[in-house]
Amino acid sequence: MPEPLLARSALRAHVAPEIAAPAPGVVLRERTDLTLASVAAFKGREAELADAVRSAYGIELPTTPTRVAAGEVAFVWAGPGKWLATATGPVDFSTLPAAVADQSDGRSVLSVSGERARETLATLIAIDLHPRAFTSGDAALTHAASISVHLWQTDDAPTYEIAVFRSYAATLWRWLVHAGQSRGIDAKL
Amino acid sequence: MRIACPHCGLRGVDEFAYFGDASVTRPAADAAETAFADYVYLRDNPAGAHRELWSHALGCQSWLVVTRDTRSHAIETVEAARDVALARTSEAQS
Amino acid sequence: MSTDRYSIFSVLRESLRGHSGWKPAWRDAEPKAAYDVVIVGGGGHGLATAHYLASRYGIRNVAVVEKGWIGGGNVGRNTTIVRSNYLLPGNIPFYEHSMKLWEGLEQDLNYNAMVSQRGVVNLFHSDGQRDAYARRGNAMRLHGVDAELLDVAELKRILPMLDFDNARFPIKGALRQKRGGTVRHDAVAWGYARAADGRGVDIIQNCEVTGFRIEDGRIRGVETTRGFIGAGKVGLACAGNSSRVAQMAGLRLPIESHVLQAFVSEGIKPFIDTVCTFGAGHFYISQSDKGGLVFGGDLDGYNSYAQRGSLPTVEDVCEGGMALMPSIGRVKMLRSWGGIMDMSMDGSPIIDTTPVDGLYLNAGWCYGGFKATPASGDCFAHLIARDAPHLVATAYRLDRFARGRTIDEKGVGAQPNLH
Amino acid sequence: MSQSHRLPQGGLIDRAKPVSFAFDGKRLDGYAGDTLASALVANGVKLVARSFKYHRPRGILTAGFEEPNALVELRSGARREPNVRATTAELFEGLEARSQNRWPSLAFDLMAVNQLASPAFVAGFYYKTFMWPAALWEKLYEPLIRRAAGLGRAADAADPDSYEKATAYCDVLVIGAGPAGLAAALAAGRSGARVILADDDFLMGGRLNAQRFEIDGNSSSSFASSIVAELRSLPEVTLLPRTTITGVHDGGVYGALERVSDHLATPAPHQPRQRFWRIVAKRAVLATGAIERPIPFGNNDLPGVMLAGAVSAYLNRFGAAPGKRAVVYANNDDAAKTVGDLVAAGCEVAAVIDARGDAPALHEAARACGATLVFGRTVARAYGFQEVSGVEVSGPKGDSFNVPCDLVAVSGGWSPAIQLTNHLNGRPKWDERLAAFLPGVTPPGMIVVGSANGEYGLRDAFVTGARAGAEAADSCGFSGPGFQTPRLLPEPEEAYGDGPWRPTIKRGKAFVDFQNDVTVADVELSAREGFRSVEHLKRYTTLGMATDQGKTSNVIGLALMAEITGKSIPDTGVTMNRPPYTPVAIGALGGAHRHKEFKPTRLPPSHFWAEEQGAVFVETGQWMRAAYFPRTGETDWLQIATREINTVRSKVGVYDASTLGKIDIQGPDAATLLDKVYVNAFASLGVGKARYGLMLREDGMAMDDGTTTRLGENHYYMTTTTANAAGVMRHLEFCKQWLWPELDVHMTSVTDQWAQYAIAGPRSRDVVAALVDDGFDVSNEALPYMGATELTVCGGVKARLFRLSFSGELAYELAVPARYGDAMIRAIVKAGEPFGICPYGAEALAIMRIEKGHAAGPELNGMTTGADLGMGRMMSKKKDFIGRAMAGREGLADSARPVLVGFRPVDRSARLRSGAHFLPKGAGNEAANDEGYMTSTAYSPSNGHWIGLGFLSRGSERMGEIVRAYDPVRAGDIEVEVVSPVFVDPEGARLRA
Repeated sequence: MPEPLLARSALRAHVAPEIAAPAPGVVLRERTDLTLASVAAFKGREAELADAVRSAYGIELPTTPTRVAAGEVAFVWAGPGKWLATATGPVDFSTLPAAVADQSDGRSVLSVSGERARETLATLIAIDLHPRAFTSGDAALTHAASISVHLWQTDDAPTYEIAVFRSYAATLWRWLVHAGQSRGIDAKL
Repeated sequence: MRIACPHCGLRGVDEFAYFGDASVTRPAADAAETAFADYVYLRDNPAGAHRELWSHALGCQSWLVVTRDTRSHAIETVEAARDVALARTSEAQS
Repeated sequence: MSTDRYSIFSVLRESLRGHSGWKPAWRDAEPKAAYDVVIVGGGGHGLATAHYLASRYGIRNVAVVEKGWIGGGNVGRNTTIVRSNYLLPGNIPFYEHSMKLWEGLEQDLNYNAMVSQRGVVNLFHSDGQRDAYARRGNAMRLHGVDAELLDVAELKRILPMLDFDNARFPIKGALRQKRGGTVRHDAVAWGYARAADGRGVDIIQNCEVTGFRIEDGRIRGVETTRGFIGAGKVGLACAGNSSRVAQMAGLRLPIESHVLQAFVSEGIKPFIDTVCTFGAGHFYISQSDKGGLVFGGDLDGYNSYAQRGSLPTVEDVCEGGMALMPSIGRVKMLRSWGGIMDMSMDGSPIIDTTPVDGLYLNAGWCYGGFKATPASGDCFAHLIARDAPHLVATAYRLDRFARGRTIDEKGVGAQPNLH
Repeated sequence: MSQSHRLPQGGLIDRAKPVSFAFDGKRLDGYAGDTLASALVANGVKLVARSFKYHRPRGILTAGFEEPNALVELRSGARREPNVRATTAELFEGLEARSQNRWPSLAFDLMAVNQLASPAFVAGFYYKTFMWPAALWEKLYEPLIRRAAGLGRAADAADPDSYEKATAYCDVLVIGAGPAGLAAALAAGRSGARVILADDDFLMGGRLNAQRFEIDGNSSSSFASSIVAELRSLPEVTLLPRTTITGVHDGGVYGALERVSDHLATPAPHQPRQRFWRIVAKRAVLATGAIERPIPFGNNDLPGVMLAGAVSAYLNRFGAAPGKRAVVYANNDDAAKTVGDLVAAGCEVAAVIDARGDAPALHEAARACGATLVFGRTVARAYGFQEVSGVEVSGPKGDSFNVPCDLVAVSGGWSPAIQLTNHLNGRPKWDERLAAFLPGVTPPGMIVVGSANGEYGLRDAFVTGARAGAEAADSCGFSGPGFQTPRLLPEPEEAYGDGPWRPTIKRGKAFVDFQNDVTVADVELSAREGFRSVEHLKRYTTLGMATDQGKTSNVIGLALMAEITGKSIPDTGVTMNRPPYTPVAIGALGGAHRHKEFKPTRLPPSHFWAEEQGAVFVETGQWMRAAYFPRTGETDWLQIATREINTVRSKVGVYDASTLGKIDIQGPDAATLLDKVYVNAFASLGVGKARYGLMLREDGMAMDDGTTTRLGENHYYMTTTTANAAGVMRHLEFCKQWLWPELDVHMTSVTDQWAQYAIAGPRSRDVVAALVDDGFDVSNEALPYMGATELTVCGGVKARLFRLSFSGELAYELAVPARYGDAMIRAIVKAGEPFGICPYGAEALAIMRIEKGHAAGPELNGMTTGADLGMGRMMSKKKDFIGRAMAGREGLADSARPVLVGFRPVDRSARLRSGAHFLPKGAGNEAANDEGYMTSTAYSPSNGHWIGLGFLSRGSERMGEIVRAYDPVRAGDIEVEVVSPVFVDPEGARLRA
């Protein structure tokens, strides 16, 4: 019988350098505790899905680019009729009446926070993150330089979480570290 | 140029991939070969209002029908391609 | 007394009398009532067509009508590269014909267009790309065109400023055509205009075509902002405006008009002595005789008649430039411009008759029109004069799309912004 | 003497902070707050450059970014920057500047012999000569021209500094921080709107710093600094000094270059040298001011000839006197300020020459300082060796007299800086009264104010700026108290001038475009030769094409041409401007991602493990893939790949196939969609089965291929090639959203979700069996070739197991969630040890697929049809699919098309090369005999010789025929035999074992 398989992040220090900053302007971390799933409503069954999500998680499915959270579960809008379901810890979304695909391994999620987080992200992400334009609970599908990202804001620190295709995670980490270096980045795996 | 994705809002043109003329329609399966050739190759290519297909490739993956002036790049409307296509289908059926 | 012939002697003679004897390079002609042939479009191709009609095919009663000033379109808005390093049999003979005409152009025109055969180098970064360039180079050699594969050592000698050591896409070699190079673009338009004018061709500026007079399926002339001009034959050489002009004659073309930007830096001392293309980074570069680095990249990618490009493309091109030769970081971009490219659906041009008798079409040049100028003019003149395609342009038929005889060098299909 | 021309007091420099610098190796001193130019002025340095063509001595003409003459090389080595305008370069300790385009030295430039030949070197002379003999062009003439051309030199090595790009949003972008811009920014800023104020100078205030106005009883510069201080206190206002708006782009996007560190010797740690901004603004206020024009006269390029406004700026802002005895030559009253400034600074004003007949304000100023007043006359020429020592003034009757001086302050009127209004093709309009172009159609959302709009008065600047700022904010939904125009002393109104454009007496060259050495005579020649439209004029003479882009010269050139041809200026043409407004470093536009970070690097799940194994990697698009895994003592890649293949074919190997595109397809119409995109049928595929599929483009050419597995009734799992993963996904969405919107189906990319390993070889089943959890049967019966199942491995990890083979051996693809990918590959290798497993890389895989005749990238090159690939019979006749109709066209159905076949060398020891063309045996090396080309070649360990795949005309009918593989670019020409493209196990017994 082979040994059990260990789960591992897509990041290692030699491709995703760690940097300590005493009074960091921006903090970069990986969220490794998330369960993720793509959820898409079938034709004519949108209400059924909304009901199921409401009854299972107490969440009203968002129809605009926002993230609605309740407890450990959140649904992030991911395009018309599509969501990224997230949960802290293991949650089985596959029972929802929808097209569901596990993405827990398909995406790495990076968390960027701190008072200079906006400024750092502005060097990579071209959408307006000013609090008048984008605030806690908002979400966007966009890109960081040429890398597709799905990002949402979780608090007013501000904290942003950025979901990126796993194979790109190391590059995005490096680019964030590079951009954050003049702004006092603290990056730890 | 910035395109107002009906789902995501105004975004820079670098988030979108261009496909071309949205006024041509794929012929029915039984159409003549020449009808397909016209569909694939012939274009009005106007200087002025142009209905065209874009994909919000670095965004929500929606295909869009953008009406844009090719002289000024001013965008008049942006519609979800699926909505336009569904309207086209129901029109054809009615 | 005025001076007609250009030479070092005439320049010296004129310098002794304050250059007072030079004549206009071409007459600013008034339209006559009718011509044997009217060429629509006073760009490089239209002027070259007029020149060859008069010089090679004996038709001198020719007018070139231009809506603005001659040479104001793509012939004056390109990166001046000439080459015949094509892959497909439909293209190679044509572009090689063009190359040969470039090689004798100055003597033919008595005008120094600074044809500079400094070589064109296409870099490759993988075994697959090397093999694709080998296929191309071999195809060229089969057509009698020069081509060679260079290894890294040879490249380092020619292009020492490339990033050989620290590149994302390591440079593994290149295909070179030594006879390729650059030509001073504006001079091409002026040289052809002067030579055509000298043979009696009327060059009519500020004369926009507003319609065609077609009777019984035959062309009778063109309506213009300066009145009707009768014509036995009419040739369209309108580049980015081909679709608009052809539409006046009821034709719908396999063409989209797209903007292609190009850039020039401030003048610097000699830096790069060849033309270099970096496909992996969507970037190409050469240096002009005035010292400016002339460079460009991909199309902006959407239909446009605006003669201006978008910022992301500018950034992409410069990013590619920095990836290729990081020592240009502190050299400054001076000017940008956008040309309207008549992008055909297979990336190759059309030189053909049309369903209207006496109306001929020269279009679909994509971003390759400049290098084609002499051959395009010669082949179009041949077609108009003889009603038969020139031997090197037999593949450029309008019906090739319907027949499945497309000439798709890049293999991207009916997607003009990818050619 | 140090700083011989520094005034004893005054200016906005910091006299407490001396700064030392070097020009052409000579050590000089200045102060913090100086530009290089002002420090040179303060040191009495007048000769700073040589001109482009004639190598004439040149000095400093302006005090700003429009400078055509005073270009220098800054810094050295890898940081060497050519063509830096001394007038905008901030002085820093240790600055090194060198003059350009001279040899051996600036004062003694041998290239100035060009002036002797200058009668021949007129505009366009090179078009008329150097034609004979043709061969000498590249060898002799052109190298000479090239060496002479260009001013500075590029750096020696890769730029060591970094650059950054950033995006910013605002309600109101104010461009220019002179009086109009400050008023606009404050009016908008006080409303609470998000405001960005950008100015190219390091000190905001524009002419408030360069001139001496009294505002609210204080100096204008202190008024400016008080406004800047208030702006800085407003939370939604961002000040960007040292920032030039370089371009206006569609959609309210403005490019901007911020010179973050150029005022330092080297950037601070982690700071970029420059930052390129994309500013997205709802509204913009253009307050870029106006640019003063010279007046053409003989030798008007002599050092010591300076624009009047620049003279004022050096005196007032920098406390430096450009001369001690000045002549002021003007056609407008604005120059009266310069007269006053000169007098206030203690300089002598030798003469005030007014080209007009009657101009009270200027006359008043002259009278006040006791200068000689001359009006209705013009300066015919300046004279002096390497710097001006006097001017010759001529009258209408040809009479003339000389005035000795060491400074000529010239004002030929003003050109509003409207360049940015042209960037979206808005044509400017000519204003006769102001003799200037004014904004015509402006870019959407832009308002032009102050001098940039021809409103030259200071009060007008404040009033129009404040109004525009308030309006712009208001249109974004913000209102505030606005900005009240302060108390100002009155000033002259006639701040514009017209001509004279043509000097009356032609002695000495009269320059229009200083940097490109374009003279009045060149414009006349251009007219004579028919180059009369502004576009022809520019291109023929190069007027306005230099690094200053004609900011001081374009209008003069146009006015001259109009006068020569007897046309109006609007009929002669309009000078249009395109981005960038001022030259921008290519490095800044390129941004942060350079060298290895030029593009993202995608790492597959086994990457770190492969690194530990010492794998050699190869770039495949953005992916890094292991090419092969060397073992101790192995050096040659072919030896390694051969060993890997032999292991696979005899035992078992493992390969990371995760880079293939993977798409999860669900929904009631999943099968329908697949039937539309693939040439073959998928609706009929059984659950738990996989099938190879070929996709065409609508034009009938092959687009992509891969295997698709039916996981459930309404659930498929598609794989695509690595290269086309994103393209196929977009294509499927296109079909779903646009072509067949009625379909109920969803696609999701799961490429990165699954680590997918190919386990191939006769012992692969043993390895797989050792990994799957108890209760799962992987026998041939339970999981036959092209079967698929979901199971768990290694104690409960969910997995998908496919019985697929690219290598041609008995093989599986095992997919586990990517987080287990690293552990999985280790577990596979461990489980395979007893069976002799080895990892294999992309090279071995590529060879094995050639041995099996599988088409890949080189065959799916976008120019081949299904039939060309030997898959004609796969194309369903029973259904419509994308590409079906066009694939039937005559050209695609032509039986003479080259089709995919195999090749082997007649001499079995010979090497094959991809890219060779096929010629019939005995036929000549001519295009007419070209019958196809080799696409893929490899040394086949299984066959013991080289093999190849390629497309050969009617190839499938020519088995056994000998043709030539002609490869002149690599000196290759060998005979090959046409064979089946399947070189290993043609019956497929092994993969079904």
